Amino acid sequence: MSRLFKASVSENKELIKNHYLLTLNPLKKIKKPEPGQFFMLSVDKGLDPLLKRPLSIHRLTGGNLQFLYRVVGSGTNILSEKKTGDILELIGPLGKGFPFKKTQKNIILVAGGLGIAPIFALAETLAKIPPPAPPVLLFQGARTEDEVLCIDKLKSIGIDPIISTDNGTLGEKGNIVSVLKKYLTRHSLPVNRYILYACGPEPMLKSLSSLAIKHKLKGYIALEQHMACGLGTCLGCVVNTIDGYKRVCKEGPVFPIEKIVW
Amino acid sequence: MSRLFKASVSENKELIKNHYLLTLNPLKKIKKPEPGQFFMLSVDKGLDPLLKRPLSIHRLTGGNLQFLYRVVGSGTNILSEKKTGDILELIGPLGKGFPFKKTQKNIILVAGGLGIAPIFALAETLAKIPPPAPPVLLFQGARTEDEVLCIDKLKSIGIDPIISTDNGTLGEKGNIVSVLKKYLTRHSLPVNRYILYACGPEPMLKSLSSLAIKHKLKGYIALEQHMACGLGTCLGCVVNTIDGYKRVCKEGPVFPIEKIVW
Amino acid sequence: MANKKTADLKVNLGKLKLKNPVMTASGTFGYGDEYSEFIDINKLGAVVVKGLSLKPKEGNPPPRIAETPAGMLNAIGLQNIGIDSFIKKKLPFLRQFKTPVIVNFFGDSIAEYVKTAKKLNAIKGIHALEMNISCPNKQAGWSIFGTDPKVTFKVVSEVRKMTDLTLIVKLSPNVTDIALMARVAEDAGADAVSLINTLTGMAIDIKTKRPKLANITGGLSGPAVKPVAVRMVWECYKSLSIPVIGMGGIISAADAIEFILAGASAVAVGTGNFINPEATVNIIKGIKSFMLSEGIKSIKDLRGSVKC
Amino acid sequence: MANKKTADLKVNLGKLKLKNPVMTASGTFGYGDEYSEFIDINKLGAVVVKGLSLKPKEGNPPPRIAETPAGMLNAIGLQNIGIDSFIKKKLPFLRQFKTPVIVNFFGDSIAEYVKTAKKLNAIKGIHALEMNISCPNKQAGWSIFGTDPKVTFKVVSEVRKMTDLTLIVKLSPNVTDIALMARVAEDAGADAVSLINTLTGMAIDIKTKRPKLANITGGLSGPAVKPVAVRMVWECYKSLSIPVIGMGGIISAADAIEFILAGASAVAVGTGNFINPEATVNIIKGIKSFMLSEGIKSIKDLRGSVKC
Ligand SMILES: Cc1cc2nc3c(=O)[nH]c(=O)nc-3n(C[C@H](O)[C@H](O)[C@H](O)COP(=O)(O)OP(=O)(O)OC[C@H]3O[C@@H](n4cnc5c(N)ncnc54)[C@H](O)[C@@H]3O)c2cc1C
Ligand SMILES: Cc1cc2nc3c(=O)[nH]c(=O)nc-3n(C[C@H](O)[C@H](O)[C@H](O)COP(=O)(O)OP(=O)(O)OC[C@H]3O[C@@H](n4cnc5c(N)ncnc54)[C@H](O)[C@@H]3O)c2cc1C
Ligand SMILES: Cc1cc2nc3c(=O)[nH]c(=O)nc-3n(C[C@H](O)[C@H](O)[C@H](O)COP(=O)(O)O)c2cc1C
Ligand SMILES: Cc1cc2nc3c(=O)[nH]c(=O)nc-3n(C[C@H](O)[C@H](O)[C@H](O)COP(=O)(O)O)c2cc1C
Ligand code: FES
Ligand code: FES
Repeated sequence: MSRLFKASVSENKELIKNHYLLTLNPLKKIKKPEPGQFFMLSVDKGLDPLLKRPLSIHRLTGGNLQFLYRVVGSGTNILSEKKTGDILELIGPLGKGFPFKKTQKNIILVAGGLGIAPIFALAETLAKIPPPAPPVLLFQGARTEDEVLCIDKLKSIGIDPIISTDNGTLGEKGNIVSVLKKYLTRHSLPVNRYILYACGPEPMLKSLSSLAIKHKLKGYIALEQHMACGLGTCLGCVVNTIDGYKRVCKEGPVFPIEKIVW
Repeated sequence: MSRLFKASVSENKELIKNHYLLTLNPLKKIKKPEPGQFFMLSVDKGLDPLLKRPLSIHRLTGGNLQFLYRVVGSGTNILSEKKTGDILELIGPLGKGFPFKKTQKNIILVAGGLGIAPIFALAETLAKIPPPAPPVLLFQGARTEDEVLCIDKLKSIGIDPIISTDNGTLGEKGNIVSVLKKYLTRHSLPVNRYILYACGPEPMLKSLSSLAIKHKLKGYIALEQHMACGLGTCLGCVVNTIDGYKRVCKEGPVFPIEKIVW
Repeated sequence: MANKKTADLKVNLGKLKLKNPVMTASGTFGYGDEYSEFIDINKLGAVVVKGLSLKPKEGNPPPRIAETPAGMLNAIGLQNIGIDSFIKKKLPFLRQFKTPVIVNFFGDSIAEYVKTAKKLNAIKGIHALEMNISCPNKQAGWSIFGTDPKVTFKVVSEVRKMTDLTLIVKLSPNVTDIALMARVAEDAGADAVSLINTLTGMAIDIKTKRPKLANITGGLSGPAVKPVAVRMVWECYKSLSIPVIGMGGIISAADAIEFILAGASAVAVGTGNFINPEATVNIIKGIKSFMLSEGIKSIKDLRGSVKC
Repeated sequence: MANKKTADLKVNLGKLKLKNPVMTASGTFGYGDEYSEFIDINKLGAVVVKGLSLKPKEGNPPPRIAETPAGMLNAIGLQNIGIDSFIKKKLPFLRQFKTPVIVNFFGDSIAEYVKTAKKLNAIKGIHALEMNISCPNKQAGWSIFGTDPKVTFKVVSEVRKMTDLTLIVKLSPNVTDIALMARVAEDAGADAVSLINTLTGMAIDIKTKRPKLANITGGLSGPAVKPVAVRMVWECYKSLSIPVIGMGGIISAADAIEFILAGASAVAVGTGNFINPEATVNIIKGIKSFMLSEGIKSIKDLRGSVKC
């Protein structure tokens, strides 16, 4: 089962402006990805864009791979124009996903913006754990109401997220980390019985990690970094940790929250 | 009416292996091309391939532009994957087409391989000249029977081409120039009452021009050269003529046959 | 959003005043006539014409261009109509516009450079001279004008004596130390340097086993070279006190802004004109709206403002 | 179609014999372990490992890479695990294969180069040394190893004294005269030269106004640089009697053949591994079938056979 494979586009649907749900049908049997792992996707036949783009697995549905992505630059722009039947080349699954299997703790999921892409994958996987499954609390933040994605899908797996938006159009007004903070203090949660899994923009993860460290809340965050190989060879994608530089594509993208040096 | 415009793909049909008929619907009113003129077509959104590709106008049908092309490299390969609704950017019509309007002579058209792309455009235009239109004789050569294109379209405009194929699978066996040569000698045509318009691969045009010069047959040929601008500014596309280097995109692509220095 | 009126795009190159920093790169815009169909030449910062020499030149045999990944090789060989024809047939057209005309020129010897500069200096409607000492498509030996600091100093100082027009020296990127070459040009009296000219490259057709260019090697231009060009502009900016004109792979306003951040006072669009004949005016518009949206009042505040 | 048996891909680099001319470029293939999932390492001509130094190096802070048109910039800063860890942890894995291991190394002084070479020379399972004198991501001053002919001569001759392994010198493309630098390496005792290392480049994020790399500048690699690399290989081939190893933008067999026609005895695939982890073996297959279809019996007949 080589991790290099081709897949055909089953669907590439614009959910809201600039946000797409891409469903790919692998042309051969692939390794099953874990939540938090990612794939490198080629977006074009020509040599520009040159590098493959990293996208987190969002969902596995009947042998298909789903990705949730936002158009931010030329690569994702070209990707957004793919039509059913187009063929992409992928490498993956890559990296280390969220370590959740043996956890006995109560789970807090935090998804800022597109961070919902891998967090949903984790939520869905958690929802399938046979009882007694750990309870799951999901904090979801976005800029505006429109950008709160996956609501229906979350409902269908029995999760009712605590939502916050920057402009207050849905849920609480304010940023997700302060909402979580309020929640922690208000309910004075016994943090040692909780574990955190988070993904989102860098500033959010940074302030989340201060909060977690301050409250002695353990957990894991999924990071992003520009990548060339995705396989650990180019050393291009490092982040600074208390143990030195670590590769996001290999030791990550999921790291223990307290390890990262911001 | 700017010659820079966008067009959407109406159809991109594989006629025979590696040969496509592309129908484009310009998104605004464009200048009407003359047979022998060409357009520069962008094939991709990325920066590779970088340059636009020159293609001769093959047909105008109800406001649509048709091109007939062969996949030879990365640009035409990417072009061949365009689907209905995709948008291309074009510049054109460019260059000088076949000067046929005032001719009183009998017309000999010679199309080698893909040379039929512009030659058909000319044939169709000639066919529309109100009587007394000049008589038209079309020599069409190809490698094999399969590669003899446009037969039906030619019939529909009342032209019955004299066909030759390299392997003899259709029409006479042999190359088109020797077939024309035999024809000229057999019928001892009064060459001063004839005029030639030709397009095809370089070796064919070269031997055709020897033949024409030897028989004092006047005429015009459409040439190809690698192009960057298509507008006459880069000086990249020159061919050698008895009057010095001339730009294929500006003074050409159609040149008097006797002017070219091979 | 800042007030519309506050985006000031004016820049100076020596005595020459430009209404905005966007020029055309020599050899990619002909003498302006072909592009006037697509853009309003009055909108350009300056027009730089195809490289001229005293006598007309035939240039190299074809094939002269080859496409490469995100770039192109050319070996035009400085084909041009010569100064006299330019003045007679092309300059009158360009004189109609309120856009300065910069004449790019070259010689085959120091004496020829000098003679050409002298002649051009006397012509009305020519606003600045750009001396090309960096064409990769000339015969062996010619390259010393742009790669040997001693020869560079000599040829630039001799030309300097002949003209009081703004004198721009166009540098070759095919050198170990671009900042050194730029300082030599400055010391010899240049009012500005422009860079990069093309990188020397080669491509081979594996089927015919022949070089794709009849001239064997050619000059690489286009987006592929942009990172090298930006780096060189930044190196020159840091070590010069005269303006730097940046070029190499500019296709969009973002590209142009990248050069300005690296220190370019003005930018030139070359291969970009081939990709989109409206590139120059789109870039001017794009720079303006970038400045407005970022609240940058003058392009001078953008220049060299990369945060390193 | 020629007989299957007649395509001989074997090449020699000094004493080193390769079963085919396709190697990996240093820094793009790690120490081989990650790619063994995708390709059979036994099929490669040689494995060139990530540049090593006496002591481990942390490398540069992130961001370390930026994409550019048909290319990429990197400023890894020669992060590596150091020679000792390499020998203990990585070499045993590579020793399993019937493919020669070439160790790329560097030092921060001539003394360090010498010490490193001496140490590597004694290790079983290392078949050749490639000395990197051309990294664009080292501190100022370091670049003289690869750009000042006198220093190049000195460091190569000193290293030469320390090793009887095939010694490859990896050249910088950021020089005015690459053939001169190659001759200096040859005169100093190199068994082969490899080129090109990356071109120094820079990219700026116009939104943050910061360089896209924390190191400000980085090395440009990938298809964008291929025309420059092919030209330099051709220039070196013409003026050397030792083999040239060509690299820079090789992604396909056609690219590799282009370098071989220009004079490369062997080729290395760098950035191409990132685009397609199977690139190397696809290229080997492609060269073979090209030779078969063209009736070329030995790769030696292809080498330098561009018709100029
Ligand atoms: C492990 C991982 C998982 C990711 N998962 C998702 C996801 O599920 N959904 C989603 O929308 N995005 C995700 N991203 C971010 C996504 O990779 C980038 O948005 C995308 O590469 C941008 O490409 P572009 O060409 O549109 O942008 P450009 O800015 O034009 O890209 C230029 C270069 O920068 C790189 N780049 C730009 N932004 C990022 C970034 N944030 N992270 C990594 N490389 C970047 C590109 O890959 C490219 O090489 C993930 C990133 C990583 C590292
Ligand atoms: C005026 C003119 C009219 C043409 N009309 C037609 C037509 O109607 N149908 C058709 O199939 N082909 C036509 N061609 C040829 C067509 O332009 C090339 O086949 C096409 O550009 C190849 O692009 P590629 O990327 O697939 O090939 P590649 O070989 O990968 O292209 C590499 C580069 O070389 C250029 N190039 C390669 N072959 C040619 C060529 N023969 N002429 C010009 N540039 C070339 C490409 O444009 C590109 O810049 C015409 C060429 C010219 C100059
Ligand atoms: C077809 C072509 C012709 C050129 N002719 C000249 C010239 O005559 N004089 C000159 O100084 N530079 C010439 N150049 C170099 C350009 O002016 C410019 O420096 C270079 O192409 C880099 O910019 P770009 O990447 O935007 O094209 C030419 C470039 C091209 C592509
Ligand atoms: C991420 C990366 C790391 C590199 N590390 C090294 C190195 O450690 N030592 C070295 O000599 N070259 C190094 N190089 C240069 C390559 O070996 C090669 O010379 C260059 O990338 C050109 O080839 P390419 O275009 O095929 O990548 C590195 C290149 C890249 C892209
Ligand atoms: S992307 Fe190459 S090491 Fe992570
Ligand atoms: S393509 Fe530029 S002059 Fe003809």
